[in-house]
Amino acid sequence: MFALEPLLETFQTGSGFWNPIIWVVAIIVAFLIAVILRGFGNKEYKKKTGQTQSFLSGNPEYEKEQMHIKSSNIYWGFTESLKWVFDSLKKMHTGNVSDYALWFVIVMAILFIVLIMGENLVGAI
Amino acid sequence: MNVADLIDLLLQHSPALIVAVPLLGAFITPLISRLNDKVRNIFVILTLGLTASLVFLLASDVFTGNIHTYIFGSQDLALPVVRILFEVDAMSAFMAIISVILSLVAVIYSWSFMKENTGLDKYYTLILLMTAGMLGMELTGDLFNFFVFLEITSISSAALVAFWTNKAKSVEAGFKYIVISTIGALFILFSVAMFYGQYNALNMAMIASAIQYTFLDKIALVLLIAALAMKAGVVPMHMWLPDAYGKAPSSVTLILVGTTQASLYGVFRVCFTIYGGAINLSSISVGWILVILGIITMLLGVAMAIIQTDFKRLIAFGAVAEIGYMLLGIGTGLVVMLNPEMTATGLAAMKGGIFHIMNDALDVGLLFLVAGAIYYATKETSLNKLGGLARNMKYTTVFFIIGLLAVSGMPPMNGFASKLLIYESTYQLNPILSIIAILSSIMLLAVFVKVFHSAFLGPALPKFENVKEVPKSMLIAMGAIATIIIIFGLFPELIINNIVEPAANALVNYGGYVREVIPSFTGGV
Amino acid sequence: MSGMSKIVKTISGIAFPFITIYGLYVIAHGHLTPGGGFQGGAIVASGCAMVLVSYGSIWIMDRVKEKNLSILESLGAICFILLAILGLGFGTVFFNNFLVGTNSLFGVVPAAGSGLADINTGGVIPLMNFAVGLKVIAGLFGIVLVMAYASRTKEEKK
Amino acid sequence: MIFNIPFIAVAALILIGLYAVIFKRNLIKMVIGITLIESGVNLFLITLGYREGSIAPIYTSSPGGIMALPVPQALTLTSIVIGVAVLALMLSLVIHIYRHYGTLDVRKMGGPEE
Amino acid sequence: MISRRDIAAVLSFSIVAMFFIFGALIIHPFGTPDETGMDDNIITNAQTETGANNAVTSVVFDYRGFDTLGEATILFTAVAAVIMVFRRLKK
Repeated sequence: MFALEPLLETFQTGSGFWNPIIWVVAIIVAFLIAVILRGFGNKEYKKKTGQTQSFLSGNPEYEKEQMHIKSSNIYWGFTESLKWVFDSLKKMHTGNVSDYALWFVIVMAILFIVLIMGENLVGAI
Repeated sequence: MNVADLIDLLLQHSPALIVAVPLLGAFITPLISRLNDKVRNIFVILTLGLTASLVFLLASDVFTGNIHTYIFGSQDLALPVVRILFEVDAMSAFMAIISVILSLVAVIYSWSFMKENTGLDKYYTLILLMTAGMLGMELTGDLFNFFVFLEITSISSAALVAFWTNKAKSVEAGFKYIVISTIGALFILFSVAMFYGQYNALNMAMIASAIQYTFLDKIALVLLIAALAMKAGVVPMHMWLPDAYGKAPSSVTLILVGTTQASLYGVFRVCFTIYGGAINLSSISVGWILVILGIITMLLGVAMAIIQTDFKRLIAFGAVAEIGYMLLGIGTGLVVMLNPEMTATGLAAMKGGIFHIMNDALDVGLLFLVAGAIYYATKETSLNKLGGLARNMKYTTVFFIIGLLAVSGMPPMNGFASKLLIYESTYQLNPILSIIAILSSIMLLAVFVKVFHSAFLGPALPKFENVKEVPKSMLIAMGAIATIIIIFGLFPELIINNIVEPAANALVNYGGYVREVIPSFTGGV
Repeated sequence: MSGMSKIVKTISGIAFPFITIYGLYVIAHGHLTPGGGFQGGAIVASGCAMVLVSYGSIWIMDRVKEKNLSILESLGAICFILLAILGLGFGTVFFNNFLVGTNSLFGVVPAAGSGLADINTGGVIPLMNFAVGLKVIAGLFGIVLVMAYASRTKEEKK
Repeated sequence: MIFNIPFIAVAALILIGLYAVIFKRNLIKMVIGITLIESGVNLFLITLGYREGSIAPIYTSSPGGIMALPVPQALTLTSIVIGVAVLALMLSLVIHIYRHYGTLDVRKMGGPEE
Repeated sequence: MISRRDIAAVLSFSIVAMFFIFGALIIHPFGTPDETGMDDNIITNAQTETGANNAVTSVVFDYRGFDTLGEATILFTAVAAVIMVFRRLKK
């Protein structure tokens, strides 16, 4: 079961293949290239000079809480443009147990109709 | 008696012992915990370790293709089956492996995570009972016994969700969970009684051999699918899931993932095995129902995850989205089951769905453990208040990156292999399905990148200056799952050939399942 | 809740032994007559609940700790599962009724068809009845006691 | 069919329980609804086990004759005990919810997460 | 006033009710079960196999003894859960 060949075997997915080993090798190569490129610019970088401070076009630096982007601000445009979707979704999630049970009954009713009436209709046709 | 005979004896009795050992451990735990806390923890870990070794012993034999049956109370199997029967095929063994791994990791994790709390003896007792319930649900071949173990799992997990009783939200979540799961379990019992009234049998194989897909059978099918899907957190019956996952202690949430998937296993077992006799009547419609439920589950889970600000609640919606992939894969397999020229596609879809069950358990579990570690270190769960933790918690950050890549199906993690199988097979069924699946996977990546940025990156916040790395046991637990994830990701072919494919074949081949109990049965492919 | 009047206490004290005896009878004859471990245990537990209601949860909690009750219950459960595992040991499989046929304790096989009751039959069933009875008595009484003690009013707390 | 009155009673019990769970706002009433569903299921099990003019399946000085089916009675016993356990847990959680929120109204409870 | 929730609830509820009542009507007539093979087997063999005169007890503790173990476990679980829920939160 734990022979070496299956480890190196290529993973055939019916219409394609996928071999993570090759992928990992490519990642490592890319990482090495990045390190080399970084090494070129590294000698101009001097510690404890103005280079290390953050430069907000001359303005004084804010304190840390304001510098940090809150999670609710990320993808703000996305959520804002699709506001109607998310609002309806939020309205769907009332933290109310009887609503949860009601959803169960609704799904049961839909399944009844689809599975029983639908199949009987199909059989009739 | 030499070792080989002992191994054979253990193998023969392992289906019963796998459930009996955690139960006995749970009964002994209150007595042990009188002595000492450390002794109790070691005892619980040893019990689960013994269970895990038994599961692996059984699985190593089952994955070679033969089905184990265990009759309680007598040696020979007399027809009609009056006794309770355990029937373990590759699918059951696959699910049992997932459950036992999750429980073991959760117990190791909670050594440090729950140290400050009181009532820990009851906590460990309930965790052992939860494990026994999950394993019983997955190994049993008797429908009423399935209901009993479902109730054991529901009660113990509801109590554990409400473990922090000083928080109103967690008590409320526990109440919601127990109400929902009790309603579901009662409807399951109702449908079991319908089977009993028609065929006078409670054994799955007996029912599968006798089923005629009458009107009452259709009602029972609807009740079973709806109730088990609600227990599995399928949209739109998923709403208890974020509450329960978000409010429970993280170690409990890890096992809750396992219980959810045990219910999902129930759905598949019902659709494939019990209604296997009526498969040519029900296959297409039931398969499409599963596929559409899966699509809705994916989209809504991801869409809700985007706007969450609570760490664990966000991951819980991610878990909801992950459940959709399993339903999509296995539903596709059910749709194309009777279509002879799409057999390869169906098998690929089933493989993807089943492999994704294990991947989802590992990935989402790792993320929940990381969330628990952050809560342990900072006592903070709102993402808006977190930030810059990568400076203080290096290992946790690495584990979160691994889980983030894996859960969003990025290569070379394990989530990619299963999702690739699902994409390709569903593309051959209907391109729109696979497009939606890829889209929601991309959105899942976006969601967790947002979490990563807002929790770990950013400037060092002054209130988190003296945050330290979490204790060793939590790191060990997270590291174990991360290692499994990387191994599965690097060698997917090994896992799929040795574990996933037997499970898929066992799920499809219901005739073999029935013939194990009723040798004269002539049916099934 | 606090205790009730003197009359109720006396009457419940008188009635409690009879209820207990009846419950134990139901447990012991579970394999012959209607009833069994659960039913008899429920009867005894209801008797205990009557005493709890009449004397008040605080009075009971001073004498019976719920920790001891849970220990008792675990003992009952351990006995039950050990009987099942003994079936694996003596007999052949889990839950095997290994005492039937051996004319030892409870090992007699009764004559088929309608007949008179013989307490010495049933194999492990009477033993399991006792184990489950112990478990149910401790369990139900523990549940009732804990819930009653938790829902006591403010002025009783001190 | 008028002979199926017990089965119709089963359906009615389950539906009344579902109604209580969905439309009632008091937590205690929801718990009562769940126990109603459960008793309906138990009644269904017991009803399935009845045979025309049968006696209890106990041989101890039995008058003889056909016996009722024993298995549904055993299943009902199990499901009754399960119901007791679930009821105990639900009621203790209700007690805690009342301590936290000071009300038993579902809509006045925590409400949706944001 | 009638909210959308009430309309959906009443609709789905009535559909479910319709199916349940119809199922209750077409199930086998009360008192005459279709199949009784398993139970007849138990009734005939209970005394000789389990040695108990009470067939129900022989089912509970012998034929389906594992269910009884699960049932006892559920009671144990409930006791543990109730005691844990009402535990003292301070060390």
